[in-house]
Amino acid sequence: MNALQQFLAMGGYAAYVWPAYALFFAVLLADTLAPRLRRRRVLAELRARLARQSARQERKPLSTPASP
Amino acid sequence: MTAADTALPLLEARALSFFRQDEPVFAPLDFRLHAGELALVEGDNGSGKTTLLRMLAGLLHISAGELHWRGEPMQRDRCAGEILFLGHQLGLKADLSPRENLRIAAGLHGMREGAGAASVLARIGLRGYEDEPVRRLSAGQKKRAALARLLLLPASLWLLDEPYANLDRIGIALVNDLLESHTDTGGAAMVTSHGTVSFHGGEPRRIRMHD
Amino acid sequence: MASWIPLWLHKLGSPPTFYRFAGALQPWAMALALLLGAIGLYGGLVLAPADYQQADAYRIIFIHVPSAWMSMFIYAVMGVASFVALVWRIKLAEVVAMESAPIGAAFTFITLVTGSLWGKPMWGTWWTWDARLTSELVLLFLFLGVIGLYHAFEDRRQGARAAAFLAIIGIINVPIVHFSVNWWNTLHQGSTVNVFGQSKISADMLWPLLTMTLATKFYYLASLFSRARTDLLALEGGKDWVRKIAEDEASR
Amino acid sequence: MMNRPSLASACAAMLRRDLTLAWRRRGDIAMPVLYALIVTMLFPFALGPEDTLLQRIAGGVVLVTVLLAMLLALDAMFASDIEDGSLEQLVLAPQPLALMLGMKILAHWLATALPLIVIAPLMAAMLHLPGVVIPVLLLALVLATPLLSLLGAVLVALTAGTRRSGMLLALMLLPLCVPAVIFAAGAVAAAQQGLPWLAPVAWLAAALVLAVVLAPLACAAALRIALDA
Repeated sequence: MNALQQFLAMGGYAAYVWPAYALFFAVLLADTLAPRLRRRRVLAELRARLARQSARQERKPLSTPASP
Repeated sequence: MTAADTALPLLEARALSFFRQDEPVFAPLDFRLHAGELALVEGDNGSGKTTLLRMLAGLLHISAGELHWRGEPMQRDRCAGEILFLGHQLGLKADLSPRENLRIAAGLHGMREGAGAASVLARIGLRGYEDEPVRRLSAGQKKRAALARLLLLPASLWLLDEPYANLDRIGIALVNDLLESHTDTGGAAMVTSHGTVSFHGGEPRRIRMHD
Repeated sequence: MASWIPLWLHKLGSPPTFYRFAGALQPWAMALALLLGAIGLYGGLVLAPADYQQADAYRIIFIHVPSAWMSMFIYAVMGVASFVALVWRIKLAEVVAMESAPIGAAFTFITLVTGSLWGKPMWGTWWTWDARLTSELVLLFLFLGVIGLYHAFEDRRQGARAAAFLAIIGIINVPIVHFSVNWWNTLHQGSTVNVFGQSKISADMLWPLLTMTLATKFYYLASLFSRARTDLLALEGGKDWVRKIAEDEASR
Repeated sequence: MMNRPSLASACAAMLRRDLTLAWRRRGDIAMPVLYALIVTMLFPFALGPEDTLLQRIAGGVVLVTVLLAMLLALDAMFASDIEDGSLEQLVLAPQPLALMLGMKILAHWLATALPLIVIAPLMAAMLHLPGVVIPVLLLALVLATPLLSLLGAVLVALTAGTRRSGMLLALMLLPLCVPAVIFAAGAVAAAQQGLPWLAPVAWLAAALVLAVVLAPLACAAALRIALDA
C-alpha cells in the first residue's frame, strides 16, 4: 500500500506527471473512437441512400411504360 | 464519306467522361469535330453540358477517356490560344468599359490593341456603349460585349456555353451569323443550348448528353 | 500512369484491396501498440530509477518525446503522401495524407501540453519562445490548416488536393521557422532556456523510451488504417464493393 | 508563335488592368490604410503614454499592424476574378499563367502594401520610434511586404474554391509569416539598439528572391486545383 502511494506521489511531481499521462490517453482514446463513430454514420447514410435508390427503381416501371 | 471525315479532326473524344465525387457526370462520349463544323451539345439541365465544355477548354481534368487535338493528345500549351471559351460567367470586369475589356483580352492573347476594337463593338451592336462601364449595361449587352471577343481574337475552336441566353431576336441572329462566318472560314464551334435553335447555315452536328 | 511504380503498390492502391488489407492488419497493429505501450510504461514508470537531477518529473519524457517524434514523423508521411497524391492523383495517397493530419495534430497537441507540464517544474515556466517549442506550435497550426482547408471544400477530392498542396508548402516552412527562431534567440539573449541540457541517458531509461516510440508508431498505423478505411467507405459510396459491405453489416 | 514582344505586352496589359481596377475603386485602397492607423492609435491608449515603452514596441507594432492590414485586403485578390469568370479567361489565355499571376501579385502589392509603407513613418512617429530607425523600418517593410503578398497569393489561390475563406486564410498564412516577422522586426530592433542590422535584412532579401521565383508557380498550380471542380 505504501509502495503504491509512493508510486502515485511521483516524488512530489504527481500534479505534473499524471495530468500529462491522462491527457496522452484521453487524446489517443478520442482519436481511436472518432473513426469508429464516423464509420457507423457513413454506413447508415449509405444504407439510407441504397434504400432510396431501390425504392425509386421499384416505382420506375410504373411511371415509364415499356418501350421497344 | 465527305472530305471532312477523312481529314484529321480538330477535336476528337474517345470514351470521354468526367467524375464528380466518383459519380460520372455524363455517360462516356465519343465524337469528332472537324474544321468548318458546328456541333450542338444538347441535353437537359444537369446533363453535364457545361462540364463537358469546361473540360474541353482545359479547365477540368479529364477523368477517363481520351481527348485529341489535331490528332495528338490534348495538352495545355499545344492548343493555347486556338480555343476560345465563353462560359456562364462572361469574364468581363464590371468596372471597365467594353473597350477596355477587349483591350485586355487582346493583350492576353499577345495582340496589339488596334482600331479593331471599335469596329468589332460596332458590329456586335454596342455602338455608343464603348466607354460605358460594363456594370451599367443590360444583361443582353453584357453578353454582346463578351461575344465581341470572338470577333477580335483569332481562334480555330469556339466553345460557347449558352450563347443565346439573355439575347433578343436580333442578338440570336447575330450569334448565328457569327457562327456561320466562323465555320465558313474554317473554324469549328461547339455550342450548348437547351432551347431549340435554328441555324441558317445547314444542319449542325448534334451531340446528345445522357446521364 | 508511370510504369515504374511497383505493381504491388499499384494493386494495394486500389481501394477495395487496401480496405481488406488494412482491415486485416489493423487489430494486430493496435494489439502491438497496446502491448508495447504497457511494457514501455511499466519500464518507464516503475522499473526506471528516478533521475538524479529531475527526480520523478522526468517520467513525462516517456510520452513527451515519442509524441514529439511522431508529430514530425506523421508530418513527413503526410508530406510524402501529399506529393504522391498531387503528382499521380492516387486516391489512396490523398486518403493517407488527409487522415494522417488529425492523428498528427493529436500528437502535436500532446507534445505541447506535456512539454508544458514538464517545463513548469523543471525550468519554472509553462512556455518559452524557444525554436523547438515555436516550431512545434507552428506545426500544430499547419496540421490544423490542412484539416481546415480539406473540410472547406465541397468536393472532397479537390479539398484533398488543395490541402496536400498546403502540406507541401508547410514542409518547406518548418525548417525556416526553426532557423529564424534560433536566430531570434541569439538577438534576445537571456530569454533562452536550455531545454534539453544533459543528453546522456541511462539504459534503464532508454529502453522504455524506445519501446514507447515503437508503440506510438504502431498506434499511428492502427489509427491510420481505421481512419483510412472509414474515409474510403465515404469516398467510394457509389461503388459495388462498398454497397456489399453496407449490406453485410446491416444483416449482421 | 508567341514571341517576346507579345509576352511583354501581355504582362503590361495584365498590370494595367489590375491597376485600373484598383484605381476605379480607390475607396478600397484607403481601407487597409485607415485600419492600420486606427490599430496603431489604440496601442498608446491600451499601454499608456510612456515614451520608453512605446519606443520599445514601435517597430514590432508597425510590422504586425501592416501584416494584419495586408491580410485584410488579401482575401479579395482573386475573389472578383473568380466571380465574373475573368480568371477562367486568364487561365485559358496563351500566356504563362505564373507570369500573369506574378503581375497580378505585383499590382496587388502596389495597391495595398505601398500605401501602407507610405504611411509607416507616420505610424512609427505615433509610437515615438526614433527617426534614425525609420529608414531601416522602411527597408524591412519594402522587403517583407512583397514576401507576404507572394505567400498570401498562394494561400488565397488555394482557398479560391471554397466559400468561407477569411478566417481559414489567417490560420494558414500567419504561421507561415513567422520568419518574415522575426527578421523584419529583428532588423528594426537591432538598428534601435545600435547593432548591425544588415544580416536580417539580407535574410529577408534572400527569402524574397526565392519567393519571387517560386510563389507565382505555386500560385498557378494552386489556382488550377481551385478551378478544377
